[in-house]
Amino acid sequence: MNTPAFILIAVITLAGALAAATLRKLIHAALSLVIAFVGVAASFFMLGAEFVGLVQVFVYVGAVAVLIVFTILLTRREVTGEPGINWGGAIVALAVFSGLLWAILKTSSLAIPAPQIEPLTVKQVGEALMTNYVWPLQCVGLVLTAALIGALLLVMEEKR
Amino acid sequence: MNPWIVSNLWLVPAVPLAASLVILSLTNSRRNSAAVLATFGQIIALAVAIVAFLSTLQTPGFRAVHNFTWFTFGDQTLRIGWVLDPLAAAMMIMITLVGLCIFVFSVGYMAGDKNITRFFAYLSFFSGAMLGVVIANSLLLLFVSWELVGLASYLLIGFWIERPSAAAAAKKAFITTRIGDLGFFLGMLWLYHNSGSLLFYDQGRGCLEDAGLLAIGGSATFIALLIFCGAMGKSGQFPLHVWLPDAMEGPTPVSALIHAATMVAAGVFLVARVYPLFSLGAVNGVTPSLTVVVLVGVVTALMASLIALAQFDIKRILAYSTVSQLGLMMVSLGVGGVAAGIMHLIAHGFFKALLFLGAGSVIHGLHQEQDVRKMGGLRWIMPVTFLTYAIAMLNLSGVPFFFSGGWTKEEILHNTAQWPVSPLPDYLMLAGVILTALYMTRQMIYVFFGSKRPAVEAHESPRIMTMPLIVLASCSILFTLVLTPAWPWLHAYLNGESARVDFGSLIQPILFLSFALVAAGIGLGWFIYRNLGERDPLARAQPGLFRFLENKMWFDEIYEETVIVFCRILSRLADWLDRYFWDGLVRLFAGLGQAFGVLSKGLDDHGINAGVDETTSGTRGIGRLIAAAHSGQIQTYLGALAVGMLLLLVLYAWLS
Amino acid sequence: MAFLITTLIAVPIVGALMVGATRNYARGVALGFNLVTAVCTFLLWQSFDSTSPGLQLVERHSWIPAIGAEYLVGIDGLSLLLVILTSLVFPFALLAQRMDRGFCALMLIMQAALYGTFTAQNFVLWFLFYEMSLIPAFLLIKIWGGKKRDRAATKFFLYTFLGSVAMLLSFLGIYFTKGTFDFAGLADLAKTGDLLTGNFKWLAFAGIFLGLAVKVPLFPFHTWLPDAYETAPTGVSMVLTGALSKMGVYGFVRLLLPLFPSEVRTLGPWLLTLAVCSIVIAPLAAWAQSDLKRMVAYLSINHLGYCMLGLFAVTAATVRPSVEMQAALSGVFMQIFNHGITAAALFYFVGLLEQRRGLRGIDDFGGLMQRAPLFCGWMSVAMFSSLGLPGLNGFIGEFLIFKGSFAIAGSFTAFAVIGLLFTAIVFMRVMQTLFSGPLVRGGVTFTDLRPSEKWVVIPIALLMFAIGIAPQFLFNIFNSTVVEMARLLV
Amino acid sequence: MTPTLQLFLIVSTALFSIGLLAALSRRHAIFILIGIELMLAAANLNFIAFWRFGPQPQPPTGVLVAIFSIAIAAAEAAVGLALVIAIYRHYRTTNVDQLDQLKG
Repeated sequence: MNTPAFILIAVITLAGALAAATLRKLIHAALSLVIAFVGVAASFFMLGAEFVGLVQVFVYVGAVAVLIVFTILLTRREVTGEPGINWGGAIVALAVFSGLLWAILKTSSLAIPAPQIEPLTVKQVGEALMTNYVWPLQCVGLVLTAALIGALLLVMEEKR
Repeated sequence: MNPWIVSNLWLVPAVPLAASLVILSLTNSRRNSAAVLATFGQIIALAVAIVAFLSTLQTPGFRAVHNFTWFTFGDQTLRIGWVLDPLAAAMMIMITLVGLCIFVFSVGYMAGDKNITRFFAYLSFFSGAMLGVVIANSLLLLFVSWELVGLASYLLIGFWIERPSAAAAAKKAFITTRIGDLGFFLGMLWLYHNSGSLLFYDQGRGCLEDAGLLAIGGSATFIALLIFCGAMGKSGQFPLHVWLPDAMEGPTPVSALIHAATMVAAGVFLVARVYPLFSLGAVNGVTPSLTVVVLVGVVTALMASLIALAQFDIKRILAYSTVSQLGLMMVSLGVGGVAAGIMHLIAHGFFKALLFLGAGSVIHGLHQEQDVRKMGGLRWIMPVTFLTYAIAMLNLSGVPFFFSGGWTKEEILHNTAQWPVSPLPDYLMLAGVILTALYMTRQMIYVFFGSKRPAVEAHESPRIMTMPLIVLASCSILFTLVLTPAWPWLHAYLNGESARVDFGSLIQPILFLSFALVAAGIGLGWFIYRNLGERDPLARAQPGLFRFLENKMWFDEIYEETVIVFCRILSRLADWLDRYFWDGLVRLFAGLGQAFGVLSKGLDDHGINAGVDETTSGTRGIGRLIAAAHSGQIQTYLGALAVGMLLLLVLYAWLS
Repeated sequence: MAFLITTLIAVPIVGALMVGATRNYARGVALGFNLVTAVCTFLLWQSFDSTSPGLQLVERHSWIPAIGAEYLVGIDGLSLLLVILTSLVFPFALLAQRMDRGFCALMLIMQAALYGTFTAQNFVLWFLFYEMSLIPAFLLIKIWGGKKRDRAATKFFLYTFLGSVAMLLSFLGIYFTKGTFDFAGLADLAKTGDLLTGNFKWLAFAGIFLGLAVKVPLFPFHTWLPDAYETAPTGVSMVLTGALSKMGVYGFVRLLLPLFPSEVRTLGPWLLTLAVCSIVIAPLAAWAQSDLKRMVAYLSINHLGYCMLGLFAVTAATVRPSVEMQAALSGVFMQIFNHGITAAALFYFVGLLEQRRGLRGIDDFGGLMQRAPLFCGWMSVAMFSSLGLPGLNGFIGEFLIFKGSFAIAGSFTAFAVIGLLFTAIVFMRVMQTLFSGPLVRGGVTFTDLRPSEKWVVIPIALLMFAIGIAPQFLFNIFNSTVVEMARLLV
Repeated sequence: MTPTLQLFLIVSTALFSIGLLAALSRRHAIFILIGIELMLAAANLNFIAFWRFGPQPQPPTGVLVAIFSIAIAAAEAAVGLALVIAIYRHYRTTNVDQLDQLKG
């Protein structure tokens, strides 16, 4: 973990996120979102959670972003010009940000450097998933299945 | 031990008060019964007052009190009571006697008025309240009566209610005196706090007795000055004198009774009554509070006599003369001559009432004409009025020998000359003597001498009006008997000593000095005003100065432009703040809640609508906010969630 | 006499049902029930032992044990005083105008709520009644009000309701920490200093303070009041100012001062400043009004400001001699009662003016003295009473408040005295414009007091004189309560 | 000098707020979804960071929660986007302002 890399990743992530949130065109926003997600994945790598980083890249960049792009394409006849951003939302977001920031900065116990750790292997993750977390894993599987079926049902053409 | 009269002294104010209530319940048509009832009440009050007076003669320095509990709050009691001592007795006699004369005079003067029952009710009410002031043995009771006197004055100044000027003058009088009364009220609270009692005399525990004064200690100066504020308001002392000349809008008997003889002197009486507070800790007879009294008195006396020189309304001249005489009395009290001040008060009560009644007679005879420039040559047409008026004028000017005013004024000057702080008040008062003689001569010449001016049918007043004049004139001359240094009975009586006959002390240097000054004043007046032209001689000689004085030194205008405008601005500001600022602030708080409402465009529109419609925005904004919160719009819910989270965060941070 | 208080609360509710069922004579029926409450009040007064300081005629029944809510009613001197005031104001308010049965029924419900508020000794019960008075008031303004009634009613409701919510939350917080709703129990806890701790204590204080300050109202939470009083029908204005505003002051005496003495002391100068602002700014604002009803409304704020001054002075200072505390408390209680009848009378007179001309701007009248001397005379009595003229009732309360608070908080009191002057100026202006001068155009038809109106006016005015001259009969009601409170607050 | 926990938290807070901004101020349904995804990512970042900076050694709970969260987010995205398409078919719009009725 070195600082320049962190700064670079942070800047990329936040810039991507900001672009995703504020750009006018949906398609541009979707692409920026990909950049932000890649940044987040990089952070995960940096923090030593390589597996999660990979999952992030696969799931988000590979699947969710593609889904979004598809949806945009499917609904692109929508031509309503998006009128800027709403300042009320911006104020609330800023307020939340400053509130949380204040809480973080006030808590002095957070200013700690990272301890040395054993690298987390995929094997360890897999063992944990199959032992302690086996029930959650099953549930998530169920949820994913249900979501899949549900999404299919939703997007099926309505019968006339 | 106490004579019967002490515990029943309440009869003196109660009888006129009761008469007033009875008269109030009469219909307008019972005119004669009203007058008779009022006069009868006054006669009974006079009789009781005389009985009381006689019982004070038993011993020198007689003082008897009757105290009782007014009410109990918590486990404390509030006691009030009345006192019979030379001061109270002398004042009672003066008030009832002058009052009686004026009541009788009013029967003639007010004969044509359709509201005469109301008039007598008010007048009786005033008399009762005023008597309450003088017999009070508790500052609280005194304050109560004091305010009632103010109320009576308000009602009587505004008696001719359909005249806007009368209503305005009444309002001015009430508010101006109330400004002073605020000081009085605070002084009373302070006194109560420090001494624990508002009774003047209470077997050693009263606030004017040794134990009470000891408890008051260093704050006595402030208390005395605050109480003096009340006296300033009532007695028309600078800078609260502006209401008194305007009070001449009332019927003339009212001016005579209230705004010359009795009520305006209540301030002087008040200072005399609580004199131990003023003189507490005196070194050589001087305290800071007494010095203030002297200063205020000197300024008032000189200012008022100067203004009197340039007035043309017969009653206003007298009003300013009253102000100046009250200033003189204040000076007397301030330099330590309490007895002299009270003596002058009583003498002034007689002759000033006489002057006003005389003026009333003139006004009556000239069909409500009050401008001295339209009078003249009345000495043959109204001989009784003229003679009594002349007697009163000599009294006021301070001619000694036969006129009580001369002796009392001479005694005041004597006291002032001995004031150790500065000789200046003495010199200024001597100048005041000349000025007094001057403006009275001017008035006499305008009204009674010279040739008869344009066509006003004049006639002498009826017997019922001239009789009181004669009685008062005799009083003011006979009163001399107890005033002279040869037998200073009244002085001794008030001071609680016994008087000795000593003709040798009749001859005093200051007597000649003041006589010379009076003569100079009258002579000067005769010289200046003997040939009245189109314009006043002073106006011809010094037009600028005359305009300054004629406009009453622009006090009204200055107050109007400063104090009153300031208050009005404050009031507008308060109203504006209320309508827009505080309400706006509330709306702002509502708006903070609305911050998340701005999230959606629909709410934006509501907000703008509310903003446009100024009158409805404050509340309907909130209402719409609540309605909009249930719009079914997901973002609103989300925003609410975020704000709520934030609030929780703040709460957590604050509580931890 | 065991169920006297419950009877008192129940009678107006039964009355409201009966009024709702009648087709005609609604006002007559309502007045009849007021006669019954008057008798109940009188009996209450008779069976009240004025020498004992504690709660009397207590009725206690289990109600909702799960949350510690009991049906607990009882009276001490203060409660009795306010019950008497309520019984006095309501019949006069009903007599002030002719209204249909809905109006009368709502008035009766409000009356019951007030009786309940003034006698309940358990927070849940008290709060129930407290809120119960709010809804009829809202409806009465909203349905029978004048111009801008919607806005005024909504404002009134939102203000007082938000205040109530804040107060309720605070009390729930207290309950969850301490597990009791009993006034006396809470006061005992506060006395030993372990009611609440830390910032939470301040939060609870702020909530209760807000709720009560809005109700009184205390500057700057008063902006709902002129609107509400202005637009409400005469009778409702009379009740709002005569009885409802007393709920706030009562709450201060009963809840805030006993429960949070140290907080009030810490904030003392600020609270006193608010009170002084009420006293000084309200009559200034009244001066600028041209609508008579609005003007009287502002003066109401001023008069309640005196109460607040006395109460805050009693708790605020560090050195508080018992004499002065008793004076201030007695003064506050007197002022509560006096303001109740005086302000109600003033609203009544303004209502008469409005009935006669359909207008109530100050410039719409003039020279009334020539046409209606009786009207002007009795109205002057009410005005002089309001400006604190000695000999009338207003003076007694104000004198005692000023006496007590001057000794404790001298500079604030000295400043507050200016309020007396401004009040006088306002009333002088009213009298000058209304009564004197030439008769205004269209004033010829102005009639003097009718006999039925005299029956309202003269008893009230005589009561003012009676209290002003011989106030002992009122002091007797609450003297021992005052002694006890002063002892507890030291 | 290496980055501390605080810095990571700040980044994740910023990310969260940006997500919130998108979710609150954009009117298009897909933007709202994007915002929600961003917020979820911020939450994941927090989990990982706390795991990494927490006392060691410890079971990889933070990592696992993040994995579950990603899985559920994927499901949520799928359903959400399907909804968007369905709604679009029905109303011919994806503007949430105009979607305020519970019944079709």
